[in-house]
Amino acid sequence: MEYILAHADYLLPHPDGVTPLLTFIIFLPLLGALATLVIPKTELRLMKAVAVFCTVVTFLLSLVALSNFDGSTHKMQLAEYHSWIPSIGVAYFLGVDGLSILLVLLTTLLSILVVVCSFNAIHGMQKAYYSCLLFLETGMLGVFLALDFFLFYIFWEIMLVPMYFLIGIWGHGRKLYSAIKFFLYTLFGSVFMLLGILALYSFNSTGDYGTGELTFNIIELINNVRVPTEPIFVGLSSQDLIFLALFLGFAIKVPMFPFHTWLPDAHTDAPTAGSVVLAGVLLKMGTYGFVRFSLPLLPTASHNMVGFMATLAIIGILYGALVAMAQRDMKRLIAYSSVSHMGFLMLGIFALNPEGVTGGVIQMINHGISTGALFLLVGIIYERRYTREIAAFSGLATTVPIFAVFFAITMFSSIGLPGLNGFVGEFLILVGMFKTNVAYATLAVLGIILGAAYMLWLYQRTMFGEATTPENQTMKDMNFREIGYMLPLVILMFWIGLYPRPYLNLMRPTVDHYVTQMQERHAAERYDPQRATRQASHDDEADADVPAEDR
Amino acid sequence: MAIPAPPLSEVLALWPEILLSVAACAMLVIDLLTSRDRKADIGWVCLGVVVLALVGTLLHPPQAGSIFSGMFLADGYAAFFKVLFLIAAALTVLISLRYLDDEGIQRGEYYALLLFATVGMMFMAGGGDFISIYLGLELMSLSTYVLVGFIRRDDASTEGAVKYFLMGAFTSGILLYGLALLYGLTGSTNLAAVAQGLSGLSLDNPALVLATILVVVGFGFKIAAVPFHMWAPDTYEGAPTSITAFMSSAVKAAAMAGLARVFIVALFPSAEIWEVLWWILAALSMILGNVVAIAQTSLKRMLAYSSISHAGYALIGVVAATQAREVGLAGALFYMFVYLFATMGTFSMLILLTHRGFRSDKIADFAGLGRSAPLAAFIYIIFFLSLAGIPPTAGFVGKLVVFRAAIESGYVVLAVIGVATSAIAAYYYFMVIKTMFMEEAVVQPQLSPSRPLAVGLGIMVVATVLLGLFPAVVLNAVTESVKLLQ
Amino acid sequence: MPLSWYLVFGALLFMIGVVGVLTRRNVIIVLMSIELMLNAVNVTLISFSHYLQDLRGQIFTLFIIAVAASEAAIGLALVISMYRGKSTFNLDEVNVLKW
Amino acid sequence: MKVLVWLIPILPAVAVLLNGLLGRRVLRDKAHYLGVGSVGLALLCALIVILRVIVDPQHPIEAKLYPWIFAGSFSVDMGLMVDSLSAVMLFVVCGVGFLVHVYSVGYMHGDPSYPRFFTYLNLFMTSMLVLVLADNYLLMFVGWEGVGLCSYLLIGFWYERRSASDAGKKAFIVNRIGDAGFILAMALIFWTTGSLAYHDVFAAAGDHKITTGIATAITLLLFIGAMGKSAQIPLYVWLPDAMEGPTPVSALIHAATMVTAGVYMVVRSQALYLLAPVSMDVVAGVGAFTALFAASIALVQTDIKRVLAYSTVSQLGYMFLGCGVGAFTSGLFHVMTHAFFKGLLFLGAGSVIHAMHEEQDMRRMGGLRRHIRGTYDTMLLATIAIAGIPPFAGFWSKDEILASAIKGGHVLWWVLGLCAAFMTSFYMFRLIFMTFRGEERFDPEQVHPHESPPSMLQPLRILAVLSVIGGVIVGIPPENGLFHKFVAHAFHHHGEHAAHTFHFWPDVPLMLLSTVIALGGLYLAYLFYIQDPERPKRLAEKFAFAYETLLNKYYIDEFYDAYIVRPVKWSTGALWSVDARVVDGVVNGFGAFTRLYANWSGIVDRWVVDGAVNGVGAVIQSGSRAFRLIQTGVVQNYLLVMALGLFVFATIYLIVI
Amino acid sequence: MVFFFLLFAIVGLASAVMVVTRKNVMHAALFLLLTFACVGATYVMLRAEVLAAVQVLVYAGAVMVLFLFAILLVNMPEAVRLRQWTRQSTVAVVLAGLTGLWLIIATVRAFTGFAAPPEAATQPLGTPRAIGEALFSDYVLPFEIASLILLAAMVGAIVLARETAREEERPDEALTDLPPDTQEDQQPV
Repeated sequence: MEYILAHADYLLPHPDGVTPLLTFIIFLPLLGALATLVIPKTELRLMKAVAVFCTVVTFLLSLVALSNFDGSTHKMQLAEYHSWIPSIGVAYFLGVDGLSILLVLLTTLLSILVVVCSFNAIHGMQKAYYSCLLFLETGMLGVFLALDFFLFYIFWEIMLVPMYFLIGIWGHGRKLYSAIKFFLYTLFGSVFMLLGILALYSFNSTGDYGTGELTFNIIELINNVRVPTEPIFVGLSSQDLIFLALFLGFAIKVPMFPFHTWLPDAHTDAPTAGSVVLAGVLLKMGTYGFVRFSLPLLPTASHNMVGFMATLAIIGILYGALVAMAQRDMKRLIAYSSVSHMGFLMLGIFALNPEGVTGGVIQMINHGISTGALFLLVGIIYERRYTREIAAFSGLATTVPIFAVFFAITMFSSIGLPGLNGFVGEFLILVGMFKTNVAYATLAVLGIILGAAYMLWLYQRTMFGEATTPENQTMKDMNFREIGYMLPLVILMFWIGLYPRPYLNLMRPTVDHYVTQMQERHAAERYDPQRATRQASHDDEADADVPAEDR
Repeated sequence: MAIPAPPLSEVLALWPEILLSVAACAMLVIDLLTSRDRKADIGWVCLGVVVLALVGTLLHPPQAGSIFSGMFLADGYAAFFKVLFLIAAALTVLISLRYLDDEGIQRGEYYALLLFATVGMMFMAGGGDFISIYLGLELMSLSTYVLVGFIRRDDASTEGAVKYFLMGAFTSGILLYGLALLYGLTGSTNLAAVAQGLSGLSLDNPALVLATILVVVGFGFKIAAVPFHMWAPDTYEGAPTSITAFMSSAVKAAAMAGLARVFIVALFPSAEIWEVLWWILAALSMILGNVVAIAQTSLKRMLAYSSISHAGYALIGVVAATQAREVGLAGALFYMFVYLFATMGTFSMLILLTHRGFRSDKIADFAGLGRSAPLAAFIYIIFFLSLAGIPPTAGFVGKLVVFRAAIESGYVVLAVIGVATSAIAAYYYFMVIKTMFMEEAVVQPQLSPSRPLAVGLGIMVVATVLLGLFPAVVLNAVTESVKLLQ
Repeated sequence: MPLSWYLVFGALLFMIGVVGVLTRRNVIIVLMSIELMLNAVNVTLISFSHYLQDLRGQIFTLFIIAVAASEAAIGLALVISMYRGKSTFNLDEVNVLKW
Repeated sequence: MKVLVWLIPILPAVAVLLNGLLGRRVLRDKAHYLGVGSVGLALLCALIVILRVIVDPQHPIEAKLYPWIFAGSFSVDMGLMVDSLSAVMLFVVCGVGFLVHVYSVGYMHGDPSYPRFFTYLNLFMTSMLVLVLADNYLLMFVGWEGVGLCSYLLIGFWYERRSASDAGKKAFIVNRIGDAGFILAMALIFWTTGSLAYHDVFAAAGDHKITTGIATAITLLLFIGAMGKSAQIPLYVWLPDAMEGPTPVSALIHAATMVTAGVYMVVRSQALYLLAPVSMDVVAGVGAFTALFAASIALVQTDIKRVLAYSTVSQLGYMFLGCGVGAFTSGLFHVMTHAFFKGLLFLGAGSVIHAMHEEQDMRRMGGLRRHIRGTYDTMLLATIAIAGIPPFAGFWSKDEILASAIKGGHVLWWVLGLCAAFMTSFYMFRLIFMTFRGEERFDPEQVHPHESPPSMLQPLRILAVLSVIGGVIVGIPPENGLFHKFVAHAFHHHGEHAAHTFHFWPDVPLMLLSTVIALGGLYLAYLFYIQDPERPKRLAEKFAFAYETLLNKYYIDEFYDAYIVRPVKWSTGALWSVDARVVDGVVNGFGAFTRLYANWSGIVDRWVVDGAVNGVGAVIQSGSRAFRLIQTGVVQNYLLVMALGLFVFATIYLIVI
Repeated sequence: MVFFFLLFAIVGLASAVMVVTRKNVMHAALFLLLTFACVGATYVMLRAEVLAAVQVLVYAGAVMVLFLFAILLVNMPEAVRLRQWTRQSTVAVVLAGLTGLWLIIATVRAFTGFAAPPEAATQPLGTPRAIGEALFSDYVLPFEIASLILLAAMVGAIVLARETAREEERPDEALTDLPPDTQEDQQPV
């Protein structure tokens, strides 16, 4: 506790100082997972009850966290600090700020919906299934709440195993291939991210670039590490190299253009719950990583890389949209659409101004809601017809009107119709990007048009026209349970669309703080050759220890 | 004039070694008295002695500095490795009690030789002089040659032993030649004296270069680093699984201890020469070890290749030690400690599946294990996670510490190779997990769980997870022990 | 008598031992060649000890001889158990464990 | 008063919710009470608000609710504003909207998804009202896309018909292209003036904070948005297809309100346009050219609704011409008058189709004057109005535009305008004569046309009255009549650009000229369709080529399809194969085991795709198999490798030293 | 001095070559004996008398006897006609030769200046007293380890080579019909 009091400048003291609320939030699902493992195989109902109970309680806890979250400061709140491995500077350090509070809420909400939606979708080894889901939730929450690189990396990797099993065992189609492909892509990325983290860690431990003492504490690193920016390797400075290492880890997760090939396979072959969680939350970790780590820690590199990242993002937007049009399978189409949306999101983040980044962050929530809802809906159809081929459906609007309405609303939210949540994020991103580079913004706007095209085409081919085949005519409409877990998402869509104020208020101080800090740091440490040579000559006359303020 | 007997304090400092040697002899005697079917009791006695020694060393590790006129250095470093060897020996005994009955080789000599090997290792780790290190090495090797060939009626075991013996003898010849040259150059065999002698020599003295290479080859064989690794897969596959577990963990750790002692203390002045050699060996081991493991059908051979790659990861620590001494060595030591539990665990799981008449080591034999024995499969996952270096387990912390050392000392390329190959490693570990969980059982794997094996497995699983979550204690111990190394 | 002559003698002996190990199929001959190699090391050590006026070399050789003897013992025991199993002495027929 | 302003859009929204949720089961055929009722109430509130604005035009009513979106320096509030400009639009939207609602009660009677129709219609009303009443560009954009959505839903109302859903999709996508331009404009506006609220933007424009270059860019982008919404030349293709929707929809959306949104936006951003003369010319040019182009197509169309659709496009061209030459207010005036008579024409056409049992082709009509007298009378009045024959409404607004065109020195556009006017009166009277005059070209026993019920006729009569007297009351004297003075208030505080000081008399020759042209068109139509019905056929044969191109709408649709839609579809297919083969191949690992997992989905395809797909994986697999075979099992080979290792190391070092 | 050294060196090397090349194992064993003797002689010249004695006793005596026992015990065919050289022999010879060359060059270049001090030939170095004293004062630990090694070797040799009269500790016959998994492993993959 003394650590928190000692570092009041970036940590808000815990309201009642005692209850480790964040630890409860993270580890309650883990308890649930272990509990389900203990329940005998035959007690299906009890198992489902435990799973739902855990997720609901976790959601309530996150609401409690929201209630005593003070939206006015950028400081970390509800912080918990216990030193863990002092010799290498690792601490069990949790905290939440404007950026992560919303993502935590999104995760807990989606987890409830995911558990409820897979009641009669999953038939084999249900015990292992629910424990995997709950285990996954712990991993996700941990990533968003960890403020220590070591802890962050542990939660980042913990998620891989349950997701591998979710796709591998309960998936369909080429599930084995997709499972191992997902696992290896993410692992390969995260392993290089580890290198980046270690590089930062070692830069911080050498006196002249950072505090000199060993620590994995993210906030400490953000405030103190000054990675040198002189080019050392084929024109790239060490800061750029570290940026590329972290980029590899996050870009594969986002996924950005060249690394996206795992997404369609994983989404298509995962069970409904898997795809919802995958699209709803797992993709956000990549972008969360960029905003939380790459921008503040490596400001100059982020500035140098804007061109590179924006081009990749735009390719992602246009490529994702175009390929989505050519899809025959619904889930694969939605998967490619989220490649396009995530490209949009990255564009927002790399606009490197408050508007763009806020747009990016709010878009994370929106994409989680709309794509999560889309996958849930496809799951509903899949439960009835066991096929996702678009050609197999037509004229559903007459047979299942309620479903058609839900599908329409979700679709319009995902293509960013004003009045719904998608628009808020998309517009802010475009405004933000417009300031940084007009050409990129104009290209991105094309993405909106293509987005409308493939989505409407999908809607038309499945919903409109005559209900020709008997199955299409006799399909049952959504039952109460399904409406139950779709309604919260639709309500959120309208809420964020019409009255996004509470959400924007939550993230405003944090985003502004990060962006302004980044811009100041970039201005201070930007490497310009003349200054460097002057600096060098300056060094020769004076002795070596010139005050290294502008190094 | 009477030759002064070594002071009592020095002798007492060696109490673990003495205890184990006496116990080994005692066991040979007991072996005479026990009847055929009660041979297992000898195992329990051996276990008791080892545990006693372990507890004793943990409570007050012998810190007597350099004793027996420099022949033995009873410092933190030796104490740390003593603990490691005793843990490995205890676990090996635990897992082999029931296994020996299954294989029909339940004989007292097995435990005696095991103790002899452990004593040999302790001398290797603690040796302060080429002679004592070499003798420790030979004691360990000889006992291990016999243990490998213990299942006399099974040709594979004999063949493995013969191969191991021939390679071992040949390499000890090479190592000796190197040590001889070093003696010629520096005029002494004591590590500190050699280091002092070498600092006077110029680095391009051909004999020094050749001596270093010979010593590198000697130790390279012992830790099965590529290209001196070719014996490992055959010997690991042929040897009885409990001995394979012992070899892949304890013997390799001992070799690493001797290697670190020789190179970091004695040959430190000529670091430029052997730094590149070990760099190449580490890189090759990581790459080849992991790549060839993919194509293996037998699990034992696959684990052999994986242990070769883990030797590579530990070597990164040694290479890093040339620049950042404490961090590098601590990384290597910690990695060996952490890796011990994971590799022993995987081999003891193999023992779990061998029972009378069915010796499973084909990966296909594990199909459907996920459904038939979920707990065993779950334990397997934990061990594989640790071997692959995925967070919640100890393997991750090991890899983290080693990679940190590499980056801190500037060997970024080595770290990148390490990182990439550990991704490949994750692939073939997960192919096994895939067979276990996602394929139908072709032959129904029956388990032969025995209480000691269960206890052993329990310890290893708990250790892997605990070390993953709370490695602080061991990390501090390691950094302390490395600091004292002059 | 310059030291290097003895060293050359030792080196040649070593090389003959290595050739013996690598080329001969009969395991007994291989064992003998290994003894040769160890002898070569002893010669080198003793010549160093002579020129350095220092006993360490000789003591080391003493221990090496002891080890060589025990090694020979174990080696022959292995050979016998190999012979009993495979009834052959040729090392290239002993390759059940491969790939 | 603020509550009242907010009430206007919320009332239809409430109706949308209720109809949507309860419509299918509870209300079924009583949905219209809710639908029409809510719009009626909204009309009442609107009238009160309009009166308040008329009384004191200087101070627009501001009704800010809450800060909507804000990030960094960007912040936009959810606020409504009613000044004289939006009052006019409010009147048009609510007025015509209410009448269309009443009309559609009769028209849609008996349709199975009756409540759904009213839900969509009310949703449209809400969005349109939000668009008109918004006090900043972003909220207007919300309404803008909202109406785009409703037009998609309403055009594709009878979604069983593939052509309807295609038309709906086409409308939405084309709108979306326009909206893309709008978004970029908004971004540019924000970064130059720091806010999106009209008040701040126009204040900044007023004191010349915006350079002409940026102003041109903004205005052009805004105009792209307007083109998409108001169906100007490149982006008009969706409007003719939108006729697939029910007729009241066409009347409300594709005649009176939605399509005029573009004009409203241009008029609203008058201050910006005045800063950019280049874009003024562009607007005028596009407007004039569209007017002529669309009118020429309308000449030969046979489907009654298509003719009206093209006529709407042409009239919109007029409005933009008006704005382009600086006569924003007269453009707006034309919007109002056009709303009345075009709304009436569409509704009339609706009752004609209703009478002819869904028959839309004019060639199979004729002589309906005797059967549906009421519809005929009202449509005749509207036709006279649209043709621009004084003293009807159409004349005043159209003449003002033409007058200010010639006065502003844009002779070319004036000439185009006149030709378009001539064609307009020709095709309108052609429509009237073909449907109502001449002999009956339908066989009586199947089709016996009957007059529509009063609920449909009443709105027609009201609209007829408005289109007759609408122009005169507020239009005289031209350029500074009641209407002009009222609307001018909306722009006074930006330093009104005194474009044209008008005086009545010198314009008389212009007025006479346009009247003559209108009558000429009437007479020509009379010659062709009353006097000698064969004449059009002979003319058609003589100018066969011209006739064909006009009939096929200059093959624009085919052109778009060939050069835009099809290549996009082709590229998606190509990209998908690239994605599956190249990108996956280079990046992906572990190919070998995929061959083992070829599953039900086409083994060859899967094998081919994945065989190539995992290049890197295959390399590693084969590498690992090769190295595995080195392990021969013979111990001496191992010893040799070891010796080789030793030798290699030795040589490296000894050579190096 | 030089003459004696050259004599023993050449004879030693020649017999070593013979050991490696003879087809008949007995001849090889005898030549090995001769090599040991020559090496012992060189020890004497290097003032390592005790070592010479130990060499002759241990190597020539014990180790050779072991080899002879082994050869006789398993009645190795005398002059066996089948191929005595491994396939890789040519490569091995070349490789070993080159490495040997490197060794010689390195040692010669490194230790050229080491002429023996003139009076050194006289002082006794390897006297039994000196060795005994060193062995039990400084090197007492290695001595103990060596004793352990010998013990372990003895135990190991017995365990491996003992003729198990009783076959009982071969478990029930189930083992013999081991599933032929080892054969299956042999087909080339």
